[in-house]
Amino acid sequence: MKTPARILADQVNRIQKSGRFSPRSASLPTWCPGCGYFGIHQGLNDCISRLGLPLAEIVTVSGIGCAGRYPFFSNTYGLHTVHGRALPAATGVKLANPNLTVFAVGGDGDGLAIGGGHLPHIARRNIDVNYLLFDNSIYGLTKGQPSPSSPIGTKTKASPYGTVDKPLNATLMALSYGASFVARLFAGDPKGITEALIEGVRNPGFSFFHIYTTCVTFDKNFKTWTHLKEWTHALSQDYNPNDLRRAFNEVLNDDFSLGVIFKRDI
Amino acid sequence: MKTPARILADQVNRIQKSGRFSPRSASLPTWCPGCGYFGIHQGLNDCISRLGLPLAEIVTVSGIGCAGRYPFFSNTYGLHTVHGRALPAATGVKLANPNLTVFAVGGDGDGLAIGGGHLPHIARRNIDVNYLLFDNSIYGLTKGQPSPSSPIGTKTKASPYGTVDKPLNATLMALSYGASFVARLFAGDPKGITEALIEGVRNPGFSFFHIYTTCVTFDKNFKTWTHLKEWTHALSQDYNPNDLRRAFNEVLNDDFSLGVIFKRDI
Amino acid sequence: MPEVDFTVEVCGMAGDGTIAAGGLINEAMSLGGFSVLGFDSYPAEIRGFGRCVTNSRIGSNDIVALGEKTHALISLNDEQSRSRAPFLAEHSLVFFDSNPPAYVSEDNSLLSVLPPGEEVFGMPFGELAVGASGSSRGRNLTALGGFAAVTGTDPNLFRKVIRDKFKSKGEKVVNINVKSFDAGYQYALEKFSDRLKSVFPKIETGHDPQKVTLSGNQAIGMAAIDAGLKLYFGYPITPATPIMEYLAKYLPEHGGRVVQMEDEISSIGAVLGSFYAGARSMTATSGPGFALMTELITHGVMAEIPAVILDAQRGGPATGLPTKTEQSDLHAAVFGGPGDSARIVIAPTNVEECYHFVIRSFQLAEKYQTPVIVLTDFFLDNRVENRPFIRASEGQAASWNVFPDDAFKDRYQRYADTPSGISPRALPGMQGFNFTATGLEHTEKGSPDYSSENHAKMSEKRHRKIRYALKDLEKPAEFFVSDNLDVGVIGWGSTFGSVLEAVEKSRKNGFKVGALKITSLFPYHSETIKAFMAKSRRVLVPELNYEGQLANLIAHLDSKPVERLNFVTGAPIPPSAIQNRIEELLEVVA
Amino acid sequence: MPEVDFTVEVCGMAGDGTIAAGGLINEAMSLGGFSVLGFDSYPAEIRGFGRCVTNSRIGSNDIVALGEKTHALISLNDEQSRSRAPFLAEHSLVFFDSNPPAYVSEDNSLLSVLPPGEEVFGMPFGELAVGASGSSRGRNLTALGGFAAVTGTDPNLFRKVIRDKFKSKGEKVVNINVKSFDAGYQYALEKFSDRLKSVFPKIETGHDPQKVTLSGNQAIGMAAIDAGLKLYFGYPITPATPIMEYLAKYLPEHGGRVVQMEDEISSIGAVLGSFYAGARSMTATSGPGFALMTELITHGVMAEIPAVILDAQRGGPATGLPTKTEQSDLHAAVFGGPGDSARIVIAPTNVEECYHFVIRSFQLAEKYQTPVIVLTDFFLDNRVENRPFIRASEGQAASWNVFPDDAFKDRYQRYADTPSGISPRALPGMQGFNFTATGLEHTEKGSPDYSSENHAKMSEKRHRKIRYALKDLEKPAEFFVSDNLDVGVIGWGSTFGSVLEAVEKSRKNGFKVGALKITSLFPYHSETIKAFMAKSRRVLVPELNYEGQLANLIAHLDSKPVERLNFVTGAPIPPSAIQNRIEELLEVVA
Ligand SMILES: Cc1ncc(C[n+]2csc(CCOP(=O)(O)OP(=O)(O)O)c2C)c(N)n1
Ligand SMILES: Cc1ncc(C[n+]2csc(CCOP(=O)(O)OP(=O)(O)O)c2C)c(N)n1
Ligand code: SF4
Ligand code: SF4
Ligand SMILES: [Mg+2]
Ligand SMILES: [Mg+2]
Repeated sequence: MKTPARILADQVNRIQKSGRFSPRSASLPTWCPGCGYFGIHQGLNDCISRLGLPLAEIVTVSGIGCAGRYPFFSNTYGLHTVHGRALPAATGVKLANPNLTVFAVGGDGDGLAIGGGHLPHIARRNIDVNYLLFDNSIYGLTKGQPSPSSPIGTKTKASPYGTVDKPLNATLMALSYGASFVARLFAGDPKGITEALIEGVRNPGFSFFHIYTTCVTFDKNFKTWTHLKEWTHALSQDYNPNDLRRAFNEVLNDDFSLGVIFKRDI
Repeated sequence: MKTPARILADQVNRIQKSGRFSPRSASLPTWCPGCGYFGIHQGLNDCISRLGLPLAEIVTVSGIGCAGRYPFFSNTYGLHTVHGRALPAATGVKLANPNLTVFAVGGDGDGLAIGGGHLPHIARRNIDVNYLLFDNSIYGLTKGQPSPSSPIGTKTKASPYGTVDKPLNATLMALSYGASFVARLFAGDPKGITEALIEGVRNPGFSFFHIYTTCVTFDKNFKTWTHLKEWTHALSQDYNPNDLRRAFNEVLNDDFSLGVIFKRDI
Repeated sequence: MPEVDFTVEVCGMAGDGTIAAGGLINEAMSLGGFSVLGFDSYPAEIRGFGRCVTNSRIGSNDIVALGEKTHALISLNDEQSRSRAPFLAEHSLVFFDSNPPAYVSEDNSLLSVLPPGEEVFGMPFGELAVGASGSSRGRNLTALGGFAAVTGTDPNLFRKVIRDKFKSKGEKVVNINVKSFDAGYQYALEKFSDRLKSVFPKIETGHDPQKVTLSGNQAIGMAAIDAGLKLYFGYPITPATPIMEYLAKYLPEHGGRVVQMEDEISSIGAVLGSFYAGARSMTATSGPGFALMTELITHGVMAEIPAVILDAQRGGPATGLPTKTEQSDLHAAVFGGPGDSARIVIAPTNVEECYHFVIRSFQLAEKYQTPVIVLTDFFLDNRVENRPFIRASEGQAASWNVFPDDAFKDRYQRYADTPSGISPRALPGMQGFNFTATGLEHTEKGSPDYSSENHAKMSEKRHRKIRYALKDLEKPAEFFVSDNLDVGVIGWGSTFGSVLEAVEKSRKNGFKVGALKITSLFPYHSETIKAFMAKSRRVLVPELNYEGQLANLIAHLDSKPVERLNFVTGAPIPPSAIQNRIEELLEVVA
Repeated sequence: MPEVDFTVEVCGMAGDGTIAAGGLINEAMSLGGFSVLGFDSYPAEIRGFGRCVTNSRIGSNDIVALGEKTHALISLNDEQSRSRAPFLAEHSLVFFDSNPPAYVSEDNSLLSVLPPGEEVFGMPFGELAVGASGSSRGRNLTALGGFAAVTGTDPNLFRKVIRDKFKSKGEKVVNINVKSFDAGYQYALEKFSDRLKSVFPKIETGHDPQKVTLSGNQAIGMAAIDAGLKLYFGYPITPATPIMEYLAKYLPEHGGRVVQMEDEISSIGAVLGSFYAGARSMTATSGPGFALMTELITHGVMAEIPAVILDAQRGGPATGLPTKTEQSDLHAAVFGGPGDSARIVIAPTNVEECYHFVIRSFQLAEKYQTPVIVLTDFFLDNRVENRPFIRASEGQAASWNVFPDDAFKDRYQRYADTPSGISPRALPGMQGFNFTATGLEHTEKGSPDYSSENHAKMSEKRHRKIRYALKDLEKPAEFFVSDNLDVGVIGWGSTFGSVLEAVEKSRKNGFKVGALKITSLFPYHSETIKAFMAKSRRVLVPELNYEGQLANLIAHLDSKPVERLNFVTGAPIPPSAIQNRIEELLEVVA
């Protein structure tokens, strides 16, 4: 029988075999087997390995949520703060010791609902924090309620007749806040994540990574692996991420093009 | 001698003479003589008079700030809540009794800093609240600190060497949140405010009014009457507010065009 | 008929149907006429690794606390069930899957950790289910069949509750599930024919139709609906989420609406806005969310706007222990927030009170125009009781709003300083009563005024009002109280059941012990509490927190030092722990 | 030399230069060798309508409380000054503008409300200023000139402090201002030659160079700088804003930075982040902002991250009375937030303590790895004192960080359960000590763990640490304490000065009265407090709040009921009110 434990073991095995293992903590991620977060984990770990950053000089800051558990699955220093407050804490960490590389990670509830008031400000202050928004359009840890990015009609226990509110577009929001680096990515493409992260870490200011991902346990309809794979695609070859107006147009015209959407000229 | 009290009395006199007095409370606004808020007051009062709304069926909700004092200067029902929470309270009021016309008013600190996390959500829920953001780019009530919309280099007691953070653009933010009605206005043009308000009140959803205004006491450099008068101008004649992409372009290209920027087709 | 007091646990992984099996036991036993108190726990939050445990205590008399020792354990996953072994009573019955879906090594087997003397019953749960239904999903039901057979429970009780549970899914599903149960039942009858017991005698009176099996969360949701709730604003948080989910499902058909807000601050903001505009509304949260609400709660105090806030406590501080129970938000509920901001705080002690207190909270909020905080905790929210339960009539849930007299039109003083401190409150829409509610200090009329005289006067008015509210707040209830107690035990919230059971047992041992139940935590009935303390040679306050938060509140009422018994285990206090402490104190007294 | 105890008020509208004039009086008198305690208040927040009042109490002995009766009133605006008339002592000196810039009707004149017997001095403030400087802006200085002449103050004291004040604006400005002062001085010397007094004798010893005239806010800012503050995160709020403004000006030159955040939640979030990463940082706020911080404060408690939070209290609840003083956040400071979240709370009682306590708060936060809350209030923040004041040396402000031993590299337990409860703390960047700080309950290693044993153990560890901190927390200080007191008065915060003065005066009346100053509010030295209460036949706790928040905290320590004296006037408690209450209690005792 293919038990959950078996599936998970396979998954971990695969990651281990990839050979870039060091930034992973010894304890296994407690995410559900098949969760998109494993892909982000791999993408970020590979970024760290490839940049050769010393683990003791990295701080991974998070709020609360399945995504928020990330620091426990990483061998960097970690700061698992309260729900929604990863960005203020990350601001403090970075300003206190600018030598540290700071990653902030969190879910869409953490970052767009309770913590939604902080994003405009870290962006306008252009604090050199790399923020990975794990956007699965659901509240995973609290067992499946709609999030600010859930599409209209999302049915959950908390919305048995379907949601009625328009979803928020995190990429568009980050652009409108004047973020200096904005990328849109997909958990099913860890390589793409690694590439964009490497570029973003080098951006000497706030870098925002809007990562589409899936909650295999609580979302069987919308952001499924199947859908996301079908919907997402790379930005066109001639795309120029230095042009803010073009970035806005791209995001207004296409919800699923992936890559570095905007990068302020320095 | 032209004492502050005199200047104020003149100002009040002028408003009184305008003949549309009823929505004004008997007690004089305690704003500084010359404050831009008098113009907004006139604009909103005229809107109420012209729409013939019964004062007892209007609720004016605010947070804290000079702008937040608004409800005391109005004869409608008023709810003067805490700093930054006008929008959640207004949501409660409107859903509790949909017959009421609800205005939310507040400053740029109230709405973009401490309360900045609520704007995306009232917009996406499209609650039928009319929100007037009094954007003077300064914290008035607390005696002059920079606000999230202060331009780089703003010098105040709290920023004696000038601010370094990029200002936020509230109109752009409201658009990116999917607000169904967005107008940009100027306190020096109460007529324009009245016109836009009348249109916005009729919009059966969330309507956002980004109003440029001046703090004569704490901002002698940036959003002064002189500058605002010089900088602001009407949207071009052929402007079509039903086109979201055009709205974004307008706002990205011009910070000071006034009028209804966007209006979702119903 | 022998007295029954039997505790059964089901333990498995998430996905094993553990919670469902426990629920069916509760329902079946309730139908059989027994008293039941059930409680589920799920330690891990992230799925895929979760151990689920249900605990059902079944008795012929009233059950007020959770069972401490388990008399039967149904293991759906042996690796997980090992953790339950220490809680087994002597000679308990252990049911396990003799052919489990996942291989469990010898070292990790359940049997290897069982104390000697337990009676074990191995059954091929999965195979039996496959045989009955074609799928192993009914493993939990075959296990129940085994349990019913061995314990001598009337199988029709189970068949009925299984049918009820699956009714909505159609006859086919119902039959498959009953068949799975029967397969287990038959198997066990035959296989264990020489070891069958008769644990659950048929109770002659049978099922009391007024007995409803209900969790605290369900009772709270029902109460809100029966109170005519118009708006629920909330943000998901364990263990309060089920209230939102219950209301999301049932409130719309009663004309109300659930709005999931962006955070707890906006939730309480919207609740205040709705009450201001005249609609009953509420929010429920847990400690971390409650902390975020305190600024606006004090706004309700100052602007005199009603609000109902339920704090479903969990382990703290901070994010703490989200799925564990604790009574450690009392300090915050009574004292959190800036300024002299007295508000009303009440705490039910059982499921029935959850229902009645929530209804009352709307009325108190309306009459006293102030936030009312209802404190529950995970153990109370998530526990199931089957007590006779009468829903409130419309009259009993009627509005307690106090509206201004028409005579005051156009000269209305929103914050009129009356003898009770209650000022009639107008609602938007009422012509001629327009006013502005404010969190600034204000005159009777409502204008900001920071003068010394005014602040002194209005502070007095607000506190007078809260003191006055005492007359509408339930008095502490005395149990077994006589003029001279050797030990008086004071309990509150979910813990009171354990207090009561401990006191009863101590009395059976011949000791002069009494109990006081405090449900009104602020303001509180100091005279009654004082009198009880005075009557008791020793006063004991058992609580599920470290700091002794109720003890801190009332310690000054008597000159004797209060004895504290604090548990910070994340689990209900076992009655025996209280009983032991009582009897230790008695030795000292003696 | 006769004893001097003289109070002078300046009152005007915003824009009249009221606060500046009051400040010059404080400086001049300090230079003259007197003790000074000054306090400004500005009731209205919105400009253009604000009444400003400064109160300076000037004495030859130490001054610890504000003056109650005004001996001289300098009115820059008669309409505003009318409100000060009730506070005038008999035969006080009243200076007013005989030709005011705005017409004041007879009904609104100051003179019409003066009690009989006051000595009035009408001077054309504005005209004199125009004559001296060409502009009426120097009105406040001509008024000071009149005051100096009539009270017989050495004019050079004023000339010197005026010069110092305007020094940075160039010689021309300095001269114009000195001229305005002189114009008033000369005018009064001549005009009132028959009524000149000699209120302020020359003090032989003259000015003590160690005496610094400093406000609470300045002392706090200086302390933060002397402690090597690296980051200040804050959000404007009255009355805490001046701390941010002070640091914004001076911190950069010491290598630090002020970041105005988007709210109070992000401010405390960033403070925790910086301390986690090893930098001293702080935030200051008032009640409403403090309430918003409580969730994250308990995160500091749970994750054991240092933080320094200053709560500059104002009138509450909610937005309350932003420019009024109150001591009503004690409940929230000690008890706010979810869970058993004991933290350190300290409260200075005067300007000097503001300085030393803020420095100490960084050290306590570092050593005990927990948020430290410093409670001040508007009266303390904004009061000016001129006491001998020695800044802390670098050593005195040294880090109290406790780092792990290199031996623990690679097997580091961030939350090791040591006897003191203090676990050595690693900082990011230290190789081999990587850990994750979390607000979930966790093992010694830092992994989430909700088991009963672990939560019990770690709760005990955290509380043990806080109890242990007592040894580094200042003990309550006794004043005039003997074995048998008739009344023992307990004071805290800005109110303690009034307590001390009242006790001294009562003792002069021959009564056996003593005082206890509590500066460590949590944890507190219960044995010392208990002993003091035991020694006192009656215990009195005067506080600037309605609920008796300190009294609530300590009432259980003694079997006698605590007498409470609560003021909710938004203004400091007058010493005489405390003295009266003491003497009333004495009658009962006698
Ligand atoms: C103040 C507060 N409110 C609510 C919660 C409960 N809570 C924990 S995680 C979470 C949301 C999880 O969703 P998301 O942020 O999208 O993360 P995911 O689990 O999907 O990764 C919520 C509401 C909390 N811990 N604290
Ligand atoms: C929780 C909280 N934090 C801070 C304050 C102090 N405060 C009052 S108004 C205000 C900002 C005022 O600026 P703005 O919102 O732009 O309004 P304006 O005065 O310019 O109209 C602040 C910070 C408060 N009242 N409550
Ligand atoms: S619940 Fe969803 S988001 Fe959370 S770990 Fe499981 S699959 Fe991932
Ligand atoms: S301080 Fe500024 S914003 Fe406030 S009333 Fe005066 S001019 Fe207007
Ligand atoms: Mg999510
Ligand atoms: Mg402003």
